[in-house]
Amino acid sequence: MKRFALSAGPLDAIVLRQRLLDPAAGACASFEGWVRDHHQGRRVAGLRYEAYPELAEREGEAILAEAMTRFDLIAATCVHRLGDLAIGDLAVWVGASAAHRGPAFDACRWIIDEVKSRVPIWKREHYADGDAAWLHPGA
Amino acid sequence: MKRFALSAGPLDAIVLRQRLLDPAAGACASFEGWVRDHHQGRRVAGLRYEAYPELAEREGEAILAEAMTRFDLIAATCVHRLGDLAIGDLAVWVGASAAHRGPAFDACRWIIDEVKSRVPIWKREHYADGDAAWLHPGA
Amino acid sequence: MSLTVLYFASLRDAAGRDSEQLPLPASLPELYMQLRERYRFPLPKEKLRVAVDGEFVAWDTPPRAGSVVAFIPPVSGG
Amino acid sequence: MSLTVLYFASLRDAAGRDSEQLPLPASLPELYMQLRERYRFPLPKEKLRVAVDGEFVAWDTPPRAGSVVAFIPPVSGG
Repeated sequence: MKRFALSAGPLDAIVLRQRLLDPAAGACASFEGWVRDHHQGRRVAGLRYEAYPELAEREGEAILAEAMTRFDLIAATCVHRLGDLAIGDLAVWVGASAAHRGPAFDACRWIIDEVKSRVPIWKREHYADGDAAWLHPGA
Repeated sequence: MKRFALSAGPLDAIVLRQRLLDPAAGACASFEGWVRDHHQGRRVAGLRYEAYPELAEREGEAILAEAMTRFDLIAATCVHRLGDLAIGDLAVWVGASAAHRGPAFDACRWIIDEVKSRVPIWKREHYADGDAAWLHPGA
Repeated sequence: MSLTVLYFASLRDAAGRDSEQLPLPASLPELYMQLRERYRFPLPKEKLRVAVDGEFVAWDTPPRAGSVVAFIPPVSGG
Repeated sequence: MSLTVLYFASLRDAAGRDSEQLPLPASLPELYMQLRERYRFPLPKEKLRVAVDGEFVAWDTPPRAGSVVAFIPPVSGG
């Protein structure tokens, strides 16, 4: 089964979590990225995520595969939303299960950090004042 | 509303997660402790959690209140199961939401570490070989 | 002049009861040492914390008549 | 002798299209510099990565006829 996926429709944290269950797992750390109503002082009304799907899936799978080797995990998964999202919507979900909590936390955080830095997905924020902009951090 | 609770019945991660939602929250880190099928090389068949409820609730609330001051959080909550649990059951759930992921992760991990070290809850493991034992780490 | 002692986890198993009324002791360490001898508790005092009326207290807190004392063995929640 | 270029995010907005066929360039940096001038892309090459046929590659990878080239501006998922 693929560990990383892009999703055109709403993410269901409960369904995603099921993938991590295992009798040998004692710990599960998860991260949810939610669409929040502000960014650098501006009111955000909503946003849109776009990806280069072929490359994003390849990079995402590479990150999850690397996580499985770097940390003592039982399972890990990540799904990222695409399309139009409203305030409060779930944008990205990461989960990692392990026998112990240390690797579960470490892997979960490492995965979201890597996804945010490497996977070709872009966010277009729509502001309350009617303006909109693609986010290209560091540009 | 109380931030820390003991629960005699099954925990519902979805219901717990709802408490953390907020339009200003961009990140939610959560931790689940699951009953796993082994401990220090022994096969575990199930376990029982008992607490000194009055003191456990007081300590738990103190931990969550301290987390709200130590980390830049929007909300945090923790619920711990009591009673008899089977392999795979959810034993403890911790969640923390924040504008950004750093404080959400840091707080989530800090809370579970504190709960495990300070809150008067005890685990009795039932082993596959019929033996059973209270766990008193460091004793 | 008595107080109530609560037992949890391995202390309860060893004592064979959840709680009992006992005469007011001279100190909390003395109370624990008496009970440890009576019930063969394996844990030395140094491994325990003590609570009075639902709050952790220092071991040198003077025992009060009518209070509820709990000896807290190392915890294992989570 | 041509290749396909894909545009994403702010590059797509500036180019006004998702993709186009272009003559095979001498190099990937040269291709980007031509397009940057044509479409007024604000991002210098140093801020971008480049992918060929769905895989990140080094900027000095020789362009191949029939391949699909994508210039990847800084990402903002999560």
